Amino acid sequence: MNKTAISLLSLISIFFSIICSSLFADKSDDTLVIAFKREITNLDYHYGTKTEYLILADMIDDSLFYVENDNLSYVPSLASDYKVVNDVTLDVNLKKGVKFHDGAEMTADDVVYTYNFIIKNDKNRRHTKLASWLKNIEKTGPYSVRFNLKEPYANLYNDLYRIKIRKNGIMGTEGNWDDNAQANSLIGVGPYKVVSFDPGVEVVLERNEEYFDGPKGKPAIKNMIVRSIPDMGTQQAELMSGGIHWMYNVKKDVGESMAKNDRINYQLGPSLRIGFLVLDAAGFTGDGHPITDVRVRRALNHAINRESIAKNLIGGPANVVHTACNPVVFGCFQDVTKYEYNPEKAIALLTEAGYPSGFELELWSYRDKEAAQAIVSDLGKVGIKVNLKHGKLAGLNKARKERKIRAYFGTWGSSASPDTATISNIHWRDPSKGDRNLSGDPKVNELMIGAERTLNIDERKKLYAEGLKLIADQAYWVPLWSYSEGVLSSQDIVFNQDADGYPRVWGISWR
Amino acid sequence: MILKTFIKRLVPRVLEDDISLLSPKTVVLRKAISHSGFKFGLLLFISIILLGILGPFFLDISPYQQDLDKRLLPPVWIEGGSWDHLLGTDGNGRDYLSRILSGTRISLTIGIGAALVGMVIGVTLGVIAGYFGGWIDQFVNYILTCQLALPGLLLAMTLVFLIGPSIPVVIIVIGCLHWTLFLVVTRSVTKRIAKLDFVSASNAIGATKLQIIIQDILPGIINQIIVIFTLEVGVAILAEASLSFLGVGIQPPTPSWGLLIAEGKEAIFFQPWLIVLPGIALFLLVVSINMLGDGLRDIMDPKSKLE
Amino acid sequence: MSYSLIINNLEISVKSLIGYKKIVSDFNLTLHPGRKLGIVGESGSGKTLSMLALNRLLPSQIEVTGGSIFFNNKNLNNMEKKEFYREFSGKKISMIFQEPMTALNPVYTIGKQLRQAFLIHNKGISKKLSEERARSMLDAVKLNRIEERMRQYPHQLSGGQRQRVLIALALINEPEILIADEPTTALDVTVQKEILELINELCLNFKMSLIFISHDLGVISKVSDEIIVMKDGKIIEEGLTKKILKSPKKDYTLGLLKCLWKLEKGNPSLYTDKEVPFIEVKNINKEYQLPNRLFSKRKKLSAVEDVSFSVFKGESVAIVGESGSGKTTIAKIINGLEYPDSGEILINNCPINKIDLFERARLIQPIFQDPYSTLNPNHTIGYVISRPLIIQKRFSSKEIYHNAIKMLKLVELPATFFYRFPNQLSGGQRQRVSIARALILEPQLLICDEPTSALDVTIQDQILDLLENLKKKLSITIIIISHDISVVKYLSKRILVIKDGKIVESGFTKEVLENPQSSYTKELLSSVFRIFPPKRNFIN
Amino acid sequence: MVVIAVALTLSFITFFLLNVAIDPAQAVAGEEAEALEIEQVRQQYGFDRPILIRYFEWFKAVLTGDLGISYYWNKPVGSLLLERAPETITLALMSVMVTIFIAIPLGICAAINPNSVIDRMCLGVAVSFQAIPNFWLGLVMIIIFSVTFPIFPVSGDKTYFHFILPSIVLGASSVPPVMRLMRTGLLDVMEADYIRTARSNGFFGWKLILNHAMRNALLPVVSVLAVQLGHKFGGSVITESVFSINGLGRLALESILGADIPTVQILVFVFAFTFLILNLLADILNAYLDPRLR
Repeated sequence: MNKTAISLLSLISIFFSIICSSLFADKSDDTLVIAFKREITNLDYHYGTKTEYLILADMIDDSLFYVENDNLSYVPSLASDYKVVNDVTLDVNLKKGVKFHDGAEMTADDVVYTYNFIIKNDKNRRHTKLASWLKNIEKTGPYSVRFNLKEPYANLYNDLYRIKIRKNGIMGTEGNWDDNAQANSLIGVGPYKVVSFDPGVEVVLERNEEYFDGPKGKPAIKNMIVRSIPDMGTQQAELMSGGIHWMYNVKKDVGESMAKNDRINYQLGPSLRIGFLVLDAAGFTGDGHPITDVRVRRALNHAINRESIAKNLIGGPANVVHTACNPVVFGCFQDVTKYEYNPEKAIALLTEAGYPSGFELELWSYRDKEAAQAIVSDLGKVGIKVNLKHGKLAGLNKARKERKIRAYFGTWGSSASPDTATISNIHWRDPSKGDRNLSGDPKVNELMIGAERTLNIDERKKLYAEGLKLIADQAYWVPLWSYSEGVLSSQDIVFNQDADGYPRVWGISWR
Repeated sequence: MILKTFIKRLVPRVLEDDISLLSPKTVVLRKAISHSGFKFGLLLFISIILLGILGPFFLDISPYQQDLDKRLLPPVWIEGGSWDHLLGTDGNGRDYLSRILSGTRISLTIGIGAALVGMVIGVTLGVIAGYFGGWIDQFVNYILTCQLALPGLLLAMTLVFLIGPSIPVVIIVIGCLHWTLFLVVTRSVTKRIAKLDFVSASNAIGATKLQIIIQDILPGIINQIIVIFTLEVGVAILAEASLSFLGVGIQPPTPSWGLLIAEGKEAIFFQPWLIVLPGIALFLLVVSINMLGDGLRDIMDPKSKLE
Repeated sequence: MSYSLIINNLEISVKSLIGYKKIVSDFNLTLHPGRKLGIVGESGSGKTLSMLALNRLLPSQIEVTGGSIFFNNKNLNNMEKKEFYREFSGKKISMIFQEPMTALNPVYTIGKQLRQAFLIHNKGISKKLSEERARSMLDAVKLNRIEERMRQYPHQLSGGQRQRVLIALALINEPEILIADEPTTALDVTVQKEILELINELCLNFKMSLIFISHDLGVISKVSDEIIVMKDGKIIEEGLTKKILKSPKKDYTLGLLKCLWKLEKGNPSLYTDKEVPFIEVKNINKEYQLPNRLFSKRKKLSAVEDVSFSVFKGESVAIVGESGSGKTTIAKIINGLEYPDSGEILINNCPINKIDLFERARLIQPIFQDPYSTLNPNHTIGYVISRPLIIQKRFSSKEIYHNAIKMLKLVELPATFFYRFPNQLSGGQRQRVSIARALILEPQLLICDEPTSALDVTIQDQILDLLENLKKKLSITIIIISHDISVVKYLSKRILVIKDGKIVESGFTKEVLENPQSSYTKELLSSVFRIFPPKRNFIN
Repeated sequence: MVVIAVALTLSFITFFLLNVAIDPAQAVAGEEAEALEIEQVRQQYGFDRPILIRYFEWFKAVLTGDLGISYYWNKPVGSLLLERAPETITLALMSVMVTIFIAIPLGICAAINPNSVIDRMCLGVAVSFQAIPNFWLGLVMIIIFSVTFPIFPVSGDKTYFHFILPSIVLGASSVPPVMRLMRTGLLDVMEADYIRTARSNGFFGWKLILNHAMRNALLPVVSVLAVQLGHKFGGSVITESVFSINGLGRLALESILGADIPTVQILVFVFAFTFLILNLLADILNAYLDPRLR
């Protein structure tokens, strides 16, 4: 009985495998396949914060503003033009004739509905945060709206970029919001329409032929499939065997080796992401640790051979960073104290601080394991015995919240937001509101967060300059390097990398 | 050949007719000598240990010493390799031979440590359940079912996640997940021994339960335990590799083999030695331990005859 | 065709580390059609191996290294494996074995096993015909309710029934020779008799010749015309059964017979003390719970039901019954190794559960049946013997050593055994060691649970003598548990016959044996094959 | 009864561990959330109440058929399970078939020629399979059979064809125990008295093994296969992520890393339950094979 069952099953499986021999998509049927490492589980960007979600949202959705690729500034997208009335009032006029995927025209009603949904959906806190600055929104005409802000907010356009416009009524009505309305199928205004969605597996997209003439431009490729492949090795194998055309987040070594294959292109471009060590200068983990001494923190800055790591491990345009922000973004003042690589000086500083033979330090990290080990090795050379705790982000978050972290190796990507506000907002908050500000210096908080409370560009620049100077002087961080973004693609396609490293995949075209 | 004659000297030659009169230890020793799988496993195991322990003393390169200008050098037999780094370097420019050699110690520490933890748990529960029986046995059985039903790797991940990864944590967590075999075998052997007349005899001469367990039961199960122990060492080493692969194992830069394999993973297409070399080391160690275990099982098994 | 089977100079060896070691040599045998041959010998004498060799069933390390086996002028030794199995196994020569409990495949029905055995030599027979054949065979071995038996699994049958099935299995292809290897040893005496009668009858009906292997001359004498006596792999005597039983030529055969005669005679000199009740057993009951099965409820088995008796100081009392009658459970309860569900046991008027462990150890000691499991294989003999003293913690190590050596002497073992391990000892020596261990605390009561049943006759005899001597020397009380009436007769003054956990008869041994009251005792006695010594006394 | 008790205990242990290990509020709020926001989430989801109370509430909901809503996937856990289960079931069944196809013939081969070259080779295969880490084998298989010789697709789970490589990789890991058991089981059985009876009746060679030895030798193998299958339902994390099969293993992995307590909870419950049910089935199958167990 056993035997027959087994042979029957095997016959069935062979049968199926013959019928469903796999189909590879390519240029001939105008279908592009790209791979993400992370899983897409929800199409609605408002419910996911990861970069992958943003990329997908930029394909399906559109918002009032957009980050322009060339000089990294916010430009109107669904908005035709806008006017800053005063510090807390913004008038926006909408483009006419923009159509949702179902054919309906987008009007001021849709915009008002979307923003009201965002700020009034109390059930979802993560949600309301997207526009925490917004007092209310008024419809001032069929194609114009007015935003009334609670207080001046500098990073306003970033949020206007991030909030995707939803069709009036599609997410339910006030008090009866439906969070999952657009999770599995989405009606947006973006360059691509959703054909099908298999959560965690793939999203199949088709070009929106009615797409308006916006800053994203009209997409060149008709069909696009976004696949989730969690293992990078598997992604490489897929690319080599032609199963996918495009993958990103590829490290230098892998990318360069892959590029030896004629059919594969490797591009290593700039990225907004920077790396840094956050040090517990305030002594949250307990008083008296060497790291609370500014000389020790400066020694740390001197001890790490950032240039070598940036050049050898990260490569491409990656470079040493001296500030707590990426030099290319708005407000990132560069004329601060710079600590060059100088182990002797580091040892001298340590000796001066009373630690001639170094000390032990627990360093947490969660990303870039190679660089973390390189840092450990460099610090070891000046006598700082580092005990590396490389783990998952959730573990680090928890430990940091419990004030158990003395130093950690963090990175910040700013996902396509070219403004110091994005990184400083989260890292220099008041310690009672966030656990990443370990400086213990209220002045830093005052300057860096204060810069968000004004719309005056010069004023903002001045505040950031002061703040960044203070951070560098006191060596609250060890700013490390900017990252680069590696993209592997098939020779069949043309993909242009942008200055912010944000992959605008809707711009891909066949070669 | 020299080894062979040496070993033969160790064992007194016994006339053919006296085989049944040998003491148990001599019988085991003679079986060991005649068991080729066991000998091979032992030889391999000892050489790996020697390499792992003595190797680092002969290398003047520390496994932690990095040189970012000499990253990803291939081994000496591949074009571009140099004699400075026999097995090439890794992504941080550290000497790979040195890392693999010092990885031996770490992998073995974890393997043996975890198997010890598992043994203590499994044997204790097994002896208690097997000897006392009744509701205690039922309770142990319940714990066993719980453990078996639990997806081990997931629990290990959660646990390491919870406590934070370090060598002792990994050892304890892996050990806590690999005691079932000890328990099952110990329990059944204990049950069998507890029924034998000599246990009743010990009972009748007034021996306490503890005395019976220690003097009568434990010596009877020790053979089986040794065998399972060796097998579990192999399992634990692989479990550590899996944990490291998932990113919750040994902490870098400590060079455990599992971690080396995990780190070399992305380079598998282009710098395959990064994953193949520690893979071979892991494979050899596990094979040698398994052969050792299998050999021990044959040797310790009273049923198996002298061949 | 005058001879059906001739074996010439058969030699069997075991492979070992150094080379081959002969275990059977110069084995010659000639079997006439229709004759019945008995092979007798103690364990390890090579009687079974020779027959396994004939049937190509030797274990893997043991090989035939010389000689020839001719069956109707065909040399079976040189024959191709295929031809042998096709032409001979089960077809010309069949074999039945000692252990009916394990000799049937547990996972197939009786009917299927019979049918398959028939089909292997009769290809293309329809299912109906083969079933018919199976039924007729079950009928031939006198099993009742044949239809039901066909559908049953081995574990649902009793030992005797299984042995009948095995005989049916062996005979289903009407072989010319049946080899029976101790077919009754594992059975209870009452069943033993029936099976022997059946074999005798079937040999006549099927016109088979029979080779019957046994260690028991009594059994052999019932079934064989001729006897071969084997010792240490060699035939030492052969001849007609009647002749050998009357006037054996070799000392060894005589020795075998003497043991039987001695037991038959019984022991006239039973030592008795004043009648002080030393141990009283009052209305004890014990139930066991059978382990759970998947689709059935828990079952209870009543092992001892309302048993009461008492034993007087210096007396020896025997508890007799078949396997499963509950006699061992009683022994364990008296020894404190099990607890009764109800009832009580008084020793010197003191309830046994009130006596502390050490005290009890000095009062009662057990001796067990199986010499191979009674000693911890990991301890030296010296440690085994001295351990009771070590546990009592009242003696110096010197005292302990001297005592242990003394004990070795007492049980007639050399002092050099002190450092040996149990696996280096023979069964009889081990049993002596276990007696030494029991006696070192100088207990007042020995409980011997089948002390000799796992031993060869000659060894059995020595151990019984030893016990007898010790009893005289140390004046201890003995409770002896046995299924063997002759052992009981030799060693005990009083007897309790037990069946299904109940005492069915009790009284003085002599009286009970000569004039049994209950039908069960009568049955027990009638199924013992006695060999009476010749009138002229060989022993003094 | 025991099944339910075990599953409950396990779910509680997991619940407890997860809640101690990771701050669920932080997990829900996201990695970039503010402290205030996390506090709000904590109150909104009731994470500030004692663990025991939360566990009982969870349990009560499960009893009424409400498996909860995943924080991480923003979906009812029940529908997540239904979405992911088919892939894992296919993978588990196919890999067990691989195990059976490799291990049982090897075991038989080794057992009928004990201590021969074949036996040693079979053991060698078993030891090798035991010593190769799963992920290693997976990546090597991809290199050989998908990149160098593009026979099989690299990853995905669309057709049965996609499952062939992963099931070989996953199945290989259970070959050693099953093979060993088959071998020792058959060797033990071949020494049993009833085999001697069968041989004396004229059975030999394959007929002897198939008609008399196989069924007895399979008894322990059935139990071990059940255990292996049970573990495959829950333990294919690595294989699923290497071959990017969207099954329960990957769901479990993502959920653990995402601190998605409701999902992990139910998953552990389901894994444990499946395991126990499979064992029960194995017992029943064994009882079918062996009348003594009925």
